[in-house]
Amino acid sequence: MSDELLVVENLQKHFPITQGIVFQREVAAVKAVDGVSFTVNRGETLGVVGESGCGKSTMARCIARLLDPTGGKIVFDGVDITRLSRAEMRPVRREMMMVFQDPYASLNARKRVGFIVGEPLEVHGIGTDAERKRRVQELLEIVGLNPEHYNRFPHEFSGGQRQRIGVARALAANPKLIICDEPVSALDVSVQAQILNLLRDLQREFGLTYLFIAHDLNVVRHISDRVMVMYLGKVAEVGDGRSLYDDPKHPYTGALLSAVPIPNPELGRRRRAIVLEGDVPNPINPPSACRFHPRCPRFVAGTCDVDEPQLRSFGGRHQAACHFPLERWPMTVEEIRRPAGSAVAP
Amino acid sequence: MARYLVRRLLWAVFLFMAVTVVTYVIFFVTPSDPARLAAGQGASPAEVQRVAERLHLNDPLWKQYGLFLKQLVWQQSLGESFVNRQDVNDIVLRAAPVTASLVFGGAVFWLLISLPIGIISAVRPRSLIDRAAMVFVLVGVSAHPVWIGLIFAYFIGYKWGLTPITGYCDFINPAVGAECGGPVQWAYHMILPWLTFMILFAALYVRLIRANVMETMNEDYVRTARAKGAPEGRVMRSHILRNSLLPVITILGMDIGLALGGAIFTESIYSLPGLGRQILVSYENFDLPVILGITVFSTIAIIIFNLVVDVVYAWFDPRIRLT
Amino acid sequence: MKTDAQAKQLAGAGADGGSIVADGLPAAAVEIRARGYWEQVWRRFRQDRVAIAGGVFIVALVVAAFVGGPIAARVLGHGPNEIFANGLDVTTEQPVGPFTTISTAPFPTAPGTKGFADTFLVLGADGQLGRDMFLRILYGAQTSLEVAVLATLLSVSLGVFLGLLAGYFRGAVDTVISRLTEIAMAFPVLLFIIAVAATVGERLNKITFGFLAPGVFTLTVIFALFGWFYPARIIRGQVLSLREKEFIEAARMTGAGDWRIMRSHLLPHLVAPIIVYSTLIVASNIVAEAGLSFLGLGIQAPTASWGNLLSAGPTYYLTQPWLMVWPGLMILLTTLAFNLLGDGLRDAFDPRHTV
Amino acid sequence: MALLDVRDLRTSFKTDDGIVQAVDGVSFSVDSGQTLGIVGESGCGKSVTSLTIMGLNNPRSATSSGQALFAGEDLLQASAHRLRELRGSKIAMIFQDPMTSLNPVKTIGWQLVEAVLLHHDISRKEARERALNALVEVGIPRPEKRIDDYPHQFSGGMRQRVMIAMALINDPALLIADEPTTALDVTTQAQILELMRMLQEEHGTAIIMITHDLGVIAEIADDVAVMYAGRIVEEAAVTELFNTPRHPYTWGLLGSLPRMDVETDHLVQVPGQPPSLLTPPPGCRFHPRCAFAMSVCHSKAPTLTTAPGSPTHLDACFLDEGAKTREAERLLAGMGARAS
Amino acid sequence: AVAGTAGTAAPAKAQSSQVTRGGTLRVNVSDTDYEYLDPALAYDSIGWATLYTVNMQLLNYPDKPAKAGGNQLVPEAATGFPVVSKDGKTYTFTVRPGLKFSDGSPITAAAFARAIVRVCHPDQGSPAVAFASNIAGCTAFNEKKGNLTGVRANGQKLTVKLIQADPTFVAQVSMPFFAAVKPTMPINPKGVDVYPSGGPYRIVSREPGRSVVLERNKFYKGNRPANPDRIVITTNTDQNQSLLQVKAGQADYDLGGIPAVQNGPLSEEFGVNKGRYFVNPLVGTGYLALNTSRPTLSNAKARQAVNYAIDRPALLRTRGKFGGQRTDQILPPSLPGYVPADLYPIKGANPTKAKQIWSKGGEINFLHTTSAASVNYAQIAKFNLEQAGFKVNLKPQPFGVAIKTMGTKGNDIDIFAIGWIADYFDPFDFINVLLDGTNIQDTNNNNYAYFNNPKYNAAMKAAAKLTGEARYKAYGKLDVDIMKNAAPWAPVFNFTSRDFIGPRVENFIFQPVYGHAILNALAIKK
Ligand SMILES: Nc1ncnc2c1ncn2[C@@H]1O[C@H](COP(=O)(O)OP(=O)(O)OP(=O)(O)O)[C@@H](O)[C@H]1O
Ligand SMILES: Nc1ncnc2c1ncn2[C@@H]1O[C@H](COP(=O)(O)OP(=O)(O)OP(=O)(O)O)[C@@H](O)[C@H]1O
Ligand SMILES: [Mg+2]
Ligand SMILES: [Mg+2]
Repeated sequence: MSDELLVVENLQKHFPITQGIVFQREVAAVKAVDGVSFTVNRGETLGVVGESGCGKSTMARCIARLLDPTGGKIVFDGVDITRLSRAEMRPVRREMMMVFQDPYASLNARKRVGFIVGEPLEVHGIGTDAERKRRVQELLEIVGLNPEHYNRFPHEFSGGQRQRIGVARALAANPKLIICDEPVSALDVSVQAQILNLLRDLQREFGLTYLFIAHDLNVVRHISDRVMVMYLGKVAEVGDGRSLYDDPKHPYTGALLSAVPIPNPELGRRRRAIVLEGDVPNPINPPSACRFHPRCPRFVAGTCDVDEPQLRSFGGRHQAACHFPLERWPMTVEEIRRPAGSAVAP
Repeated sequence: MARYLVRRLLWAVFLFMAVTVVTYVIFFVTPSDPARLAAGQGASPAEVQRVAERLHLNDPLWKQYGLFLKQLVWQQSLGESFVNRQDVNDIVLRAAPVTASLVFGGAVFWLLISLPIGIISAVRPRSLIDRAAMVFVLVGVSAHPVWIGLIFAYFIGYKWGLTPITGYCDFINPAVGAECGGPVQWAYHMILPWLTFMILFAALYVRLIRANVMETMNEDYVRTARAKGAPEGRVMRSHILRNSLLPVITILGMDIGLALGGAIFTESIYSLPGLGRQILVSYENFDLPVILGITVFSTIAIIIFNLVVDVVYAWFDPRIRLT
Repeated sequence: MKTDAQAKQLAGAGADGGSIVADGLPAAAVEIRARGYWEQVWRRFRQDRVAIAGGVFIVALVVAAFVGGPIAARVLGHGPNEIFANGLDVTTEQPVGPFTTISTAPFPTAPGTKGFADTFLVLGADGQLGRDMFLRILYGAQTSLEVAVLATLLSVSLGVFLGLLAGYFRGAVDTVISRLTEIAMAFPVLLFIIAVAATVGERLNKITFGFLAPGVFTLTVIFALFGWFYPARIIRGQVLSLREKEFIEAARMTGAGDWRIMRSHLLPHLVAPIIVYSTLIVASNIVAEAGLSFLGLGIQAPTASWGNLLSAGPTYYLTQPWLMVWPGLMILLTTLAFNLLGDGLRDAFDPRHTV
Repeated sequence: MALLDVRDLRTSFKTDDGIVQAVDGVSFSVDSGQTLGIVGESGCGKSVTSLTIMGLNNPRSATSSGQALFAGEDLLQASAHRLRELRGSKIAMIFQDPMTSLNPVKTIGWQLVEAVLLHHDISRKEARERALNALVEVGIPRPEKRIDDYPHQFSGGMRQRVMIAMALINDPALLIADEPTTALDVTTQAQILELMRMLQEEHGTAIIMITHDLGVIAEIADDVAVMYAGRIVEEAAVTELFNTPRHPYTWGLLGSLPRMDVETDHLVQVPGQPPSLLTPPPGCRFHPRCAFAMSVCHSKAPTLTTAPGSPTHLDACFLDEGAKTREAERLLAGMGARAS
Repeated sequence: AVAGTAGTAAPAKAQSSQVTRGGTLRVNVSDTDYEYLDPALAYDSIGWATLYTVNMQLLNYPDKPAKAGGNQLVPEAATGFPVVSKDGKTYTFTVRPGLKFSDGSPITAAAFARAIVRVCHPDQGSPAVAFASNIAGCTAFNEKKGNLTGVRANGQKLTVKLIQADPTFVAQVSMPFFAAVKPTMPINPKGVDVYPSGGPYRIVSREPGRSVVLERNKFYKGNRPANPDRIVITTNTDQNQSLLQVKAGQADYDLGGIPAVQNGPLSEEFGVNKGRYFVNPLVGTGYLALNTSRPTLSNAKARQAVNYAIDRPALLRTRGKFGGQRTDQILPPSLPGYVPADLYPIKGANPTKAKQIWSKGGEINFLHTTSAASVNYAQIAKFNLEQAGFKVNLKPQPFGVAIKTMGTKGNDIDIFAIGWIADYFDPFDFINVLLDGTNIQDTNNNNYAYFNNPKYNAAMKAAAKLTGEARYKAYGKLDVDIMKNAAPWAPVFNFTSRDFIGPRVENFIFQPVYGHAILNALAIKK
């Protein structure tokens, strides 16, 4: 049994934009995910960050096969699931669950908690009715709810409690991988802390593997072993939490880090490294070569807009896709704007 | 936009074919005797036979349909009535303005009444005014058009003599020697039909407007407008109404498209020589060409109005692009 | 003591990693005692007196029609389809007015009428056949309600099914169903009804399943055939937005199939719009039945329906307006009741409308 | 004298379920050129507070009392007409969701011009000129082109810039920003915060910044008020609040925040959920979730009192001075110990 | 036997010479429209009612009530009745000189020749070919196999040659189909709506589906009345509303009739034939066609039983007051040859007698049309027949469908409720047209009883050849004979026309043959 639970190679997802009168032709595509490769090891948490619209959710839904990938390969637990049919996917679904962003929308408001949490068991035909009920109550207890809540409806719970129900559902069939798509971004700080702690404890107890998506760098840092930064459907940088946060190589990562407000007035107001201009470009027409180049403070004409940078290693598992990686962190504004070795294309 | 129009047009052609073929098939399934009707009750069997031949009634179904299409495409002609040999084009074109008068005038009426009621109801939900208005309008929609028509004609037209009881006057170009004509007489004769039409539709629109306005009132940009210091009237006019009327446009277009196919009851009660009245007469006589003609017309009306709705919608709502 | 322990947990920032999950949350503080969805709906609905009145009226009507009708016939001693020669006034040959006692003799002018019994017409006679208007109204209620309710059931089921398919699968299925909708809208309905009446109508009319009035089945089928697309549109719209909700994705994630998702996850959310829509469409079906009767295509004689009673009325409207008033009023009140009920339900189901 | 002086503000809503006391005796003040941050969890009454000041609550369900003195004039007593005059010209507001706060069927130019014309008797052309300037000021590229665009043609960040332009177009003395960056990406948030800071420097506008993100507070606020369940539990200058937090709830807020500069295994967990304002707990509203709750907390509501030695630092807690400093230090130490 | 006298026409208010000329007469035509105004095509009662005021014919019925000879042909354009050759095959008409069309051009024999040509012309598609088929060459011409040889116009002389002698020819040639038209009037299968005419009025305009406007023909020199200056006819009105209009004086008369049930109240309010409300008999019979080809009714006894079983007064009452006169005979009383006979009970049903005659009962499919009156009519018939031991299935069908169903040989209908109104004033039009079994074809029959009795077939053919009194006598006998012994019908009633005029008008004269008010005689009161 290999260490790698999930291997994603060159994953692509393009949403076609069609046009045509009788026959629909594809005239363009939203390149939501455009060649993402990474691996997740058993028992680890891979955090994924990036600005809104950079393809995090799309990637997650491709991996979960809620969407059919356009290209690339997804190997889960040694099985290539990229092209499995619905029926073939079924057994895989037991192993891979998802926790969603919106604790309100992700629970069916017309169904009782027992049904919601027990659904994976029912769908996969695990256990008898009575066993299932017992299991659900057990799960409720595990996520810190009262087993008596079995017969309640979701709206009788607060956001945090609902998210616990969502977690219980994900746990029900004893999965190996849980994909969390922004599981705490809709929650208040105090409740967010409860859920983050819960996820951590569960991981420890059951040896779970997480693919954890968030746009809050603080949260990702807190929960992840490794962190992947995405930009416009591509991986910009990936590495162990500490090395990535303490020594970012990609200017985009640097920009993200410097944009995060720090709850410390003295510290926060001093540090002002990179403020990005403009918004994330349209993924229908992504910029050529390095997709970050129009916003990049270290942009070098003739290189960044011509050559697409590949991921390269910066020691250990730290990789970044940049022609002119940052030399150190934090750095001054002047340093940022003057990429060293601009002549030396790697 | 051009692409969009082409697509709509292709669909229209398909819809047209589907509807006319269905009409033909139904017509053939029905054991009617148009030749006999055309020849007259006293006609001899031989004469009926001759009429049937002249009208191609003995040809197989596909051949008759082919003839119909050929005529339509090459001569832009819908053929002639079995019963009185009138050009169906003429029949439809003569009746259409009457129905249009009824529908568009009615639409103005029903919007005029449902807009204020709908808005007041939305601004003061469950108030006395809201309740009273709703019940009043619901009474209207719950009653049958014939019933309303008769009661209006009896009281307003006959008892109080405020309006003509029935009849129609041309807006322009009244027939030679016609009793009346011109815009004033036209409107005067249309008052009761419009009122009836208004009652039939007002309830739906009051409801629609009320719901939409209530929904729009809670929108963030309405709060933004208030935060800018805009007075209530302005907020209602510039921010709430425009947005809440968008869905109304869709329904309005659909209703107008459908109603243009003929408002059978209202036209019958008030003797309006429109499409609805005409189609009733044609149904009674199994006058296939006229039935087809009106069906084609109303199909086109529905298609056109759906198109108009889309275009108007796109014009009203910058978020929509027609593709 | 307790304070200390918890303080540690609060301030200790997980130093001991104690199982936070295990000791859970202080339940009393957390539990939000929210009301059930249906309970809330009922609470809101209960406050709406007008809607309640509508509901009560409908229940009363059903009882009057299905229980009261036969009882009244028994008490009065004649049925709703019995023809009375004396139901017509001798001189004007117009139906007699309300509260008239007439002889059951077969010839109004023939000698020897004395030998026959008298019978009482509560609301007078219904028309040139001199039948009992009161009983016909009661029995007509049965027919009209049967048509309206069954047609609603059928068209709404069909519409919900197709709308669900269109909204859920989108793409080709949706296109096909949308096109069907447009064809159905442009369809020459009247011609179709005439054709049906002339061909299979008679056979259809005979289908009663042992309890329906003759002709009810035909109208039900016709109304369903041309009524499904309104609910289908509504449901499709709802499903289109529902299917994007995360809980559908969550269900798919658990491995649930399409049918399971449609049945267990989408359908429960459609209950409210379906109920609301159904009450409203019942009203319009009652009016539609009356409309067809005006064209001679409604329920066939001698079966009474409000539609055919109403359509017979206008010829008397100058002299015996009540012949038009009774059925017209019943239709009006009933559709009004259904509409009010529907409106009330809509408000009750839509929490945004709480003040 | 403070520009805005809010005294004992209370707002309640009539609902089907009973009376919701959304704001329950809130007092604070803000000076020109200063930024007051109001922080608290969802539903604690931040938005209601600001809407009450603006007079934008639905008059048919909301009742308010107290005072909101704006340049000495009580906004709660002002006529509707007077309020309209002030709104948008002297006091402006921006809202959380830039996606829905602009009218989708009007061009942004129209909406900006409307804002000007509502308060100034000038020509449409001049108003448009001003609108253009405002767009330039908030950093919209190619404003002459974009002014005739519709909101949906803008990204979220750009829309929020438009909202700011609209708020500042009449040069208000006070800007109330209700979570202006919550819906935005961090990078865009940084841009917007930067922009607000810049504009404040230029115009000397007073800002009330409402947020639930302590990070944002730390970045931009001069003073902070921490709200919990309709009440202010702590009020202080920003550095004081972060250095010597005095209320257990503030501790919870600070401790439960995952921070990338501090590595922790477990976050501090404030158990439970914020209370329902329909039936708030008696006494101190935080007591059911408070690790330090004493019996007095169950029955008696603490009032805001100044901290010894720091007259501008107020908090509402019965804990004794020693416990407050001790626990605060422990918390900060716990976080600081792991700071890399 | 004809029961009841209420409906028979009392002499109309003496046609006084004091009536005013002038004004506009406003006529409604409820629930229908003109099919054609072209004389070669118009073949419905409202068309004829209108053409009556517009056209000039060789012979015509005068503008008088029946009693005053309104049902007797008199020469109009012709100087007198035609001269008939010995063999009865050649008719010569002389047209009066000095007659003019409404455009001032003269009316000569050519005008009438043109009318016949138009009727026979293959491209005109006239329904009247059947009435002209006896004219030499007409059929051949119509089938494009020859020329119309039988018609010659020479100045004022019109000669018509027939294939065989036909006593009804004069009656047929007096139908509006053969009215004078300009010799230049085109052949047009769609019909010409506005054309110069020779009668008291001319057509000014027609808006199909809406209106027809007539104006007085200033070139008309005849003595027929032409009281209103113009006549504005609105078609497709609603009967109920139209009645309101007539009551209120917004309209003067409704050619489309009045709602059946309003006759009682109207007669009560205005009296019968007293100035506003009129009842007059029509030349028509409402009957139940008893399908002799079907097992149940193949036995004459069963058909007689039906005649005993039905309750004629009750059936009649569904048509409202004065809806008709009960009858048990085929021929209407107003037709020459009619002999009253007491065959079956007409005062009410006699189910006992019916069962006596025919005790086997049987299942009856009863076809009727879907109009409200028909439905009621069928309800009563069903009740009656069931009293007499039959089992009845009602089959309502729209009129167009019903006549197709019934006109097809071998259909499964036993009884068809229908009526017949004469095209021209001769018993032939009832007996031979409706009951001659030798005419039965596969489809399009109007012998709905499928009555095919060789004895009667021969008798009918023989009667048709007779003329004068002998002819009428033969038909009268045949009528009684058929009904008494074979009973292929159950005659129910003879139609009446019930008319109501507005308060503005007077001088109502009923045209007994065409069955409507004479529009040109109606006068607007001062
Ligand atoms: N079904 C779809 N059809 C077309 N485009 C889509 C679809 N789903 C997503 N996209 C586009 O793909 C891009 C990536 O979307 P995605 O939801 O994966 O972003 P994200 O990183 O999850 O953003 P967020 O943080 O807002 O959740 C976006 O530009 C989005 O508009
Ligand atoms: N119109 C209203 N009717 C009834 N209750 C209301 C109304 N508006 C707000 N509330 C209640 O008042 C309380 C405070 O709401 P408010 O919007 O001020 O919270 P907030 O602090 O702004 O939260 P968030 O961070 O989610 O915006 C909430 O419990 C809310 O439910
Ligand atoms: Mg996402
Ligand atoms: Mg808020």
